Amino acid sequence: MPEAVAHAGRVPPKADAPVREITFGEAIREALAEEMRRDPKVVLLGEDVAEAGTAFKVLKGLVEEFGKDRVIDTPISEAGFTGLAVGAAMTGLRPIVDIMFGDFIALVMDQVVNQAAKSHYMSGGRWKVPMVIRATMGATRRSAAQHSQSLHAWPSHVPGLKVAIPSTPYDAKGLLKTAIRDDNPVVFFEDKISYAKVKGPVPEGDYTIPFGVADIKREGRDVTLVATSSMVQVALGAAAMLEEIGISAEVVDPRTTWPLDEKTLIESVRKTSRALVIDEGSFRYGVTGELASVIAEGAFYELDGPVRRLGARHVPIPFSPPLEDATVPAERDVVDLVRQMCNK
Amino acid sequence: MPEAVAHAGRVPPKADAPVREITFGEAIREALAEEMRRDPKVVLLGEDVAEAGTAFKVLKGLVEEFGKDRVIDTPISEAGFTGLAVGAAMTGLRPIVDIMFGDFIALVMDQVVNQAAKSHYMSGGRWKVPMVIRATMGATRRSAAQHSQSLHAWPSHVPGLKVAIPSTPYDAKGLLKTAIRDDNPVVFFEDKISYAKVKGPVPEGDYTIPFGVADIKREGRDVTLVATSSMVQVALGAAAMLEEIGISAEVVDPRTTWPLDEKTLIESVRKTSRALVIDEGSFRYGVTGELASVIAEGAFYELDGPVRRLGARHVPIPFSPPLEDATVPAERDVVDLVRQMCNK
Amino acid sequence: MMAIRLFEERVNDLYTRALMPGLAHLYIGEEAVAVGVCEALQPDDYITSTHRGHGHCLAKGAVPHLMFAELLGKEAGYCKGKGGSMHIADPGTGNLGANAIVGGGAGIATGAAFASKYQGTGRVSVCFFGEGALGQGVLYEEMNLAQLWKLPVIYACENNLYNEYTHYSETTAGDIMARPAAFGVAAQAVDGQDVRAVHAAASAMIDRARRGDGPGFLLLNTYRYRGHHVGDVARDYYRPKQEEQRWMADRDPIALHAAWLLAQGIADQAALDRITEELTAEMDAAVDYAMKAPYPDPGRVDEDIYA
Amino acid sequence: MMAIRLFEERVNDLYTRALMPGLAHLYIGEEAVAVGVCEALQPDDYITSTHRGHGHCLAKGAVPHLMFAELLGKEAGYCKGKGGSMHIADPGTGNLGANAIVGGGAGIATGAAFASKYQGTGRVSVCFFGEGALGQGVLYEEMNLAQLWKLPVIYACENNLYNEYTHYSETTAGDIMARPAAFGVAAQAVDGQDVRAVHAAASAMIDRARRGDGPGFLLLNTYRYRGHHVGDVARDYYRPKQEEQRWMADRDPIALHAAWLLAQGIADQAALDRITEELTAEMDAAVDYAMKAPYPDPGRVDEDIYA
Ligand SMILES: Cc1ncc(C[n+]2csc(CCOP(=O)(O)OP(=O)(O)O)c2C)c(N)n1
Ligand SMILES: Cc1ncc(C[n+]2csc(CCOP(=O)(O)OP(=O)(O)O)c2C)c(N)n1
Ligand SMILES: [Mg+2]
Ligand SMILES: [Mg+2]
Repeated sequence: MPEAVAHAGRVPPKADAPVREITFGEAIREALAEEMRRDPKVVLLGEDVAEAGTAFKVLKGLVEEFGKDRVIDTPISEAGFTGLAVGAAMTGLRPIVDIMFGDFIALVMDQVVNQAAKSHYMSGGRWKVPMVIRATMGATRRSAAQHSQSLHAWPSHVPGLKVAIPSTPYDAKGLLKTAIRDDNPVVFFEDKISYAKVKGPVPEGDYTIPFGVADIKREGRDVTLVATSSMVQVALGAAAMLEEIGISAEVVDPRTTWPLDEKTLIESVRKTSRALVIDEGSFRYGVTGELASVIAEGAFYELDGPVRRLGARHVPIPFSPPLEDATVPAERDVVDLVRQMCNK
Repeated sequence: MPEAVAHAGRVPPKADAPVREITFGEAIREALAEEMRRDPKVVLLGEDVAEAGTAFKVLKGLVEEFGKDRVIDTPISEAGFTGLAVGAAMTGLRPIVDIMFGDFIALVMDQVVNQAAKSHYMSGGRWKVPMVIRATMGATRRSAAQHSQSLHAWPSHVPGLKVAIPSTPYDAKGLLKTAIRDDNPVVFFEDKISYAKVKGPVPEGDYTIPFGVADIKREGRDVTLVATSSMVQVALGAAAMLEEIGISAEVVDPRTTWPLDEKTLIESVRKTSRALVIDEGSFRYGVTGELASVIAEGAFYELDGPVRRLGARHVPIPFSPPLEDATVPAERDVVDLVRQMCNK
Repeated sequence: MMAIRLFEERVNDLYTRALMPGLAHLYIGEEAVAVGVCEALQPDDYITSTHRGHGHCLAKGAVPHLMFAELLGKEAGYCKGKGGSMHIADPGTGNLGANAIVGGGAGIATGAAFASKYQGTGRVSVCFFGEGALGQGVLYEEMNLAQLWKLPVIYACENNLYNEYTHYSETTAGDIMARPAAFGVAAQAVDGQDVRAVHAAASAMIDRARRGDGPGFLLLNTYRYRGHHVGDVARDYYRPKQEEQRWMADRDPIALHAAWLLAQGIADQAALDRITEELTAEMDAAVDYAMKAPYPDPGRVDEDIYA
Repeated sequence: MMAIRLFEERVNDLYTRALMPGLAHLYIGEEAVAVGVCEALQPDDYITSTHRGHGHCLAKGAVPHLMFAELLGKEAGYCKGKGGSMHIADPGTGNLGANAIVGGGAGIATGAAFASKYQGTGRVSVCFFGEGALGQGVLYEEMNLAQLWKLPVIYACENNLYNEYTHYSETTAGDIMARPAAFGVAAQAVDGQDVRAVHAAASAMIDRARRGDGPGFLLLNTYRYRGHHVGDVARDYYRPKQEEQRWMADRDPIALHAAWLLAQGIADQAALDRITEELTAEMDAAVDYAMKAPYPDPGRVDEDIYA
């Protein structure tokens, strides 16, 4: 488990509001609070979201400001309240549902995939479903196999959904605002470890980050590390270590898996000629396969070697610390693999 | 919609039992009947599986032979009866559940992914869950967005599950028997169109096909078409058309997405130097991404050009025939893309 | 009711003549349910419908020519041909959508009621579903939420005795009426073949919901005359012909209502015949319109994925 | 009961001293439920348990040193360290597994009852769950199946008043007892702090189920003394301290049972003290064993994925 607080993110120069260092969790809360102030149609539904402020305390304070009519404790009925949110979204609200552990999206796939994602298309564009499904992701909390999954590959596979997967406080705030204002169902994944452990500069007040725009978190020449969510910190850490042995790594964060900014990914790899894709989801048939394929196809003639991938080991996440630590890619794994890719 | 019956599949020479031509649906039924005769622990659960023999009539006759205690009509409770099957599997039975339309696996992901897939691992290997989840897949039946999805990428992403996706009657029978005898949860996808429209040679009596062994459905020199399920027929049709213009296509069917026979895929592409992956699932973050990545990595230095992919268009499946026909890869699409890949 | 009957007969005809793609689930025999309930609703109230949805959609105000166009996959249809029979949806008539997932409307209808209460619009929503949907756990999750939050939603359970090819007694333990009651939801059973009885019960429940007194559950006992879908013709193995004949002879909602109208002197036979004639002409024209309407251009496939 | 109490106190201690990874949900205060029910079961009967599962596992026969080893992620644990606190499972004691998905045991327990009936083994299974699981629709799907097929399964609902940090009255409409009844499932409410009452009610229902008369539902009214999990220490915002104190002072299952034993002359204080002493020694030894036990080799991570 990462002990130190990672300092992550840059604010683009154009931002003119005062900038503070806040945590990933605070950035989420701030985005929610600002959007709720801005638009009375925004409501929050989930288990223990009100006084408790969720199991992760991320929503602390919202019920005090917005009241129990807008920050609503639900029964433990993930499918029930998510389905309810679909109907509420169709009829004028902008509901945000809180899926406490991302593992529980398995309980709402029917509502999200068969209902929310398809209503607009099936109605020939006549109904809209502007809702956000916030779900956590990420392991290394010793929470074992049913509370540690990163299942963002599933909704990314489904036409009609958008999927955001921020890695820094700055991105979290800007992307969450975009998600809330989007007229489509958006699944928004938040890494649990990042809530308290990742800190970074975030402007006060309003700004949004468009979906489908990757962010180059670090520029480099020799290899492109395409990383998502928690793995961006890992990639940045590895990049610093690689620097010391003379390998200059570029770190690119797609920020949304759908829409996907193929262009930025491909251009980076055209420049560096090597690519490693790192994602915390289970390794097989997940996010790394899509991103690696997009790159391998788009930068084929510039590639010096095959696009490589790192994901969570293809096992259910074990409880025991030494076992769990062997499942999620760490800086060391990235460094070793990149050295091999660069013959260094 | 394919009008003609496709004749598909070869029987390996070693088979010594009499061989008949039967349909894909008949092969499924035969596998179930033989396994139920062989092992009284095998029971079938699902909606309208008994007298009605399922919506697709695939199970017709089973209840007459095995009785209502073993061929069991359930309420419309996909999560309920799938969850029940998990417990029954742990305590001595080999249940097979029938998910009428593959779209409904969205309703059972929690039971399959959070329970069935993880029980063995979480218990340190002490409990086993020998069950089969049979689900249909495939579009082009004018069934619209909630009855046409091919969601096999989801379980393929999940450690602890095995996933079979047969394309011919021969494979269907042999793989289903393997699935039923496997001590792990297996998700088994059956293409609805193939039930009646794909016919092929199948030996009478017992044989099994091991998981994780790809089958070369057609040998060729210039390009490898990696195809799954319904797309194998499309690939074979395209290969015949390509032959006429002097392109020799090899068609490789992985048969199971997990375990995956990486070796056969990679070796084929090392030989042909070009690869196109074709799968009926939605294009993005699906099966094609994984297979293409495996090939691009394993055959990188032999590839003449990027590995290409064809999947269902990234849209909810529309009802209207001309629209639906534009969503699923057809022979023409394969031929056009391969010609481009071969500069012919 | 007559409009729905005539509509469905034409659907059957189109399908049998291989002019209609896909499948269709006919509502013939159940007309009094949709009509009795929807007549008790305001135009801007909401409904969610099912795979057997034509009757609900028409009763809520859909026009036949746009429905036929949708059923035939034409650009002019309610959903530009993208939805088809199982997905008719129309904001103009408060139709949140037919739904091909059994129980799929439960969340949506409950959510529309939530939005109505939150926004103070006074709208009620009705969730139509077959008794087969009693097997879907999400229905209980929704009833619990609706009762906790006193949402203006009516759960309209159409018990036509069969879940596809299985009698509901083989799939439904206990007493149906006790299920909503267990969640505190007010429940009433009604003869679903008696349109006036349905209307009276629905009106009372809808008024109550609109007043803020919470959700209701209507158990509407009815029967489908035809197969589960248009292709289900040999039905003997799951239900006796006599059962079908008995319902058609003794419990036909249209015949019962016509008899009542005549007995009360509200209409004479000539008036009824005239209505039938007019509706027949309307339906034939609607079919004609839909048959002639063009298919969408294949390029449209990529539109409407995202708003 | 005392064994569970002492076990849980040690869990709390290990956690507070940062010696235990992850989280733990303590069963302190609810001991009579697990003990009363499990004492009515045969060794080869089945249970499914929950995130708050230590009590169920111990009551069904698990031994403390292997449990502590599992809680600490050690190779010697029941699940080789792969499961942890929320996933203790043990075929040897009929424990189908604790489960970190609320309601996650419902299908499994019902399925074990199905297999028991199918194979004629006569085994009963008990599905333990918190009242929060009443929010999960799958529970109703399972009760419906169990009653339809007369399966020998008991749904044991532990109502400790809170779903995490939310009072159950905010999440549960209607009357809990009416829910199983709606599916035809025999239901009984019991004082969950009175181990003899729990045992009597459970015995009757288990016998009935074993005879083939179908499933049962026990509502066990109880209270957790501690936080939702070991880290939940500042609880004032969701429940008053006095409430906790009242339950501990007046309704402690161990104190009540001890008083009864003394009053009946079945045991004297010295005997009770001796038991406590012995159990304390056993628990301390078990912790000691587990603390000294080695972690699994990281290479083991890839084992046990497939059978
Ligand atoms: C979740 C789900 N499971 C199964 C089906 C397949 N199916 C379609 S209609 C039907 C029967 C529905 O019965 P009921 O709810 O009584 O409606 P009816 O057809 O009688 O109007 C089934 C099982 C489905 N569409 N959705
Ligand atoms: C499906 C699911 N949703 C949410 C959670 C998170 N969660 C864990 S315990 C809990 C509360 C459970 O309350 P209850 O069932 O009453 O059990 P108790 O903790 O009171 O014993 C919640 C919401 C979960 N584990 N599973
Ligand atoms: Mg019905
Ligand atoms: Mg509780």
